Amino acid sequence: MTGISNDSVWITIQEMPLSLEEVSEFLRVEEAGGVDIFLGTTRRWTETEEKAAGGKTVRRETVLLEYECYKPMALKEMHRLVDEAFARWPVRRACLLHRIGEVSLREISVIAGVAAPHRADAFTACRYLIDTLKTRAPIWKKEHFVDGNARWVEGDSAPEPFSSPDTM
Amino acid sequence: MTGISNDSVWITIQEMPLSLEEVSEFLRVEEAGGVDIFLGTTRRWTETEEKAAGGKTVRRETVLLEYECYKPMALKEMHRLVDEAFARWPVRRACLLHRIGEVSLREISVIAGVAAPHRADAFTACRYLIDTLKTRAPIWKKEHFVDGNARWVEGDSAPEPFSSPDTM
Amino acid sequence: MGDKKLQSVQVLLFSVIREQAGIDATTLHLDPGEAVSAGALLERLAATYPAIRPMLPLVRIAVNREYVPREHIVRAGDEVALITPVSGG
Amino acid sequence: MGDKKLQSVQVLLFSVIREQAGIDATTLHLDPGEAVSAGALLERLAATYPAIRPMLPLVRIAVNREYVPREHIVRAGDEVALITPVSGG
Repeated sequence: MTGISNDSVWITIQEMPLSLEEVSEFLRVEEAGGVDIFLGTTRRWTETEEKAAGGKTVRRETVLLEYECYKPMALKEMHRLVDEAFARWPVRRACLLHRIGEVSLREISVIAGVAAPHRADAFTACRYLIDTLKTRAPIWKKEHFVDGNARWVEGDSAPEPFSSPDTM
Repeated sequence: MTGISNDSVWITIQEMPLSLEEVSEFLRVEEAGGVDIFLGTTRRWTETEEKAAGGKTVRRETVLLEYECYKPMALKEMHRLVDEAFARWPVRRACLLHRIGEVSLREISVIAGVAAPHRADAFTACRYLIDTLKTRAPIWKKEHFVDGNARWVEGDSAPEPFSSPDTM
Repeated sequence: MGDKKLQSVQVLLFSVIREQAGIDATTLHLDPGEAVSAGALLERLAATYPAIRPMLPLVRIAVNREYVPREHIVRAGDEVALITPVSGG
Repeated sequence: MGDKKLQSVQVLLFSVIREQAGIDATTLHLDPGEAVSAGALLERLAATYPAIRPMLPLVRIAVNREYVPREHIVRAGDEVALITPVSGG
């Protein structure tokens, strides 16, 4: 897409568990000396300030996360984010993988990975991918709690006017 | 060491290849939602400005890197860096693994990994570990070039007075 | 008459707004030559599914898989999606 | 007499300075009760291994596996290491 050879980019949305080993194999190329990989995993405990509890901190126990997406658009946005990373930093390879469906405790919901000649760019571009994915890709997360309740996580993406691709 | 339970910290210097799969297994804990992992790998091409070539950029081809260390002190420093990360950020697990001896192209020489409840802390603490490792741990790298030449990489750590542990 | 299809707009709903509306997709019909803004289309949808109205201020609209402002004119054949604040990752 | 060991300082060399000196370790002897700074110890070493002298301004000194300033007093039994700029990672 938009000039990025498929050899350098790996993007997917899948129900199957994500494989870190394949990510490492993909990202470690001779042109790169620094590889940064971010994993999003299902956390058991969430602390929130509940208005109902008078602003007190409430600790809730999650049993699993459930992800839903608008797949064709999410893939399109993910490609765009990766294209932007390639345009901004000397990136040699990048991947952005998202799992959907049910993701249990400790399991991986998302992997963002960047290989660059030097480490500073790998960190910056990887951070960019995950931060922008979380505001722009049409993917939603529902938390299922141990008490049987569930709620859609309130994202913090602004409604509109929609930011240009260059907004961070 | 210094109050960090061994369950939360994994530090090693070894000649054997480093296993990303074990790192992932170690870092993914129920208390963490964000895991950042940095891999340092052997890059094939290095571009340097050579004075002998009138400041022109020269591209050298590496065939392997060779690492040497002052092992007991390097381990001590690595423990200290990880302790500092735990003291500064809400880190749940951290690892800092370094390979020594010969490391071929694409292979991993170092892994820094941090698991934190939220991603910003995982990125920041991981970056801290690798940045400070590179200035403080007594480990040295020799580049072996395709033309048979070799040179010790000039580190950029300042000589003295040695910075306090809190200097970044 | 293939016109029927050309005069319609497919609307997709996800996540919390999908659950509130009780549907994950619906079809809105346009009059021939009608120009409707994305924002006006949302209002029309809320008239049929009042439960989604409280969420509308938070919704971003995508037309043909691209975010658009509310003033964007929707045309027959477009795919419109209601994007509540995303929370992937 | 166990004094011999107590009166000596072990010095370790690594990387480029190890190659220049042609040794990876050596023992320096102190006079009984002698107080020598880490910096002075370096000078003494450079007198024996002149090839290392050009590197001394870049060397950090570690005593017993801790970085120390050059004024640090080295005692018999200490382990002293010459740390040229590190390049791990």
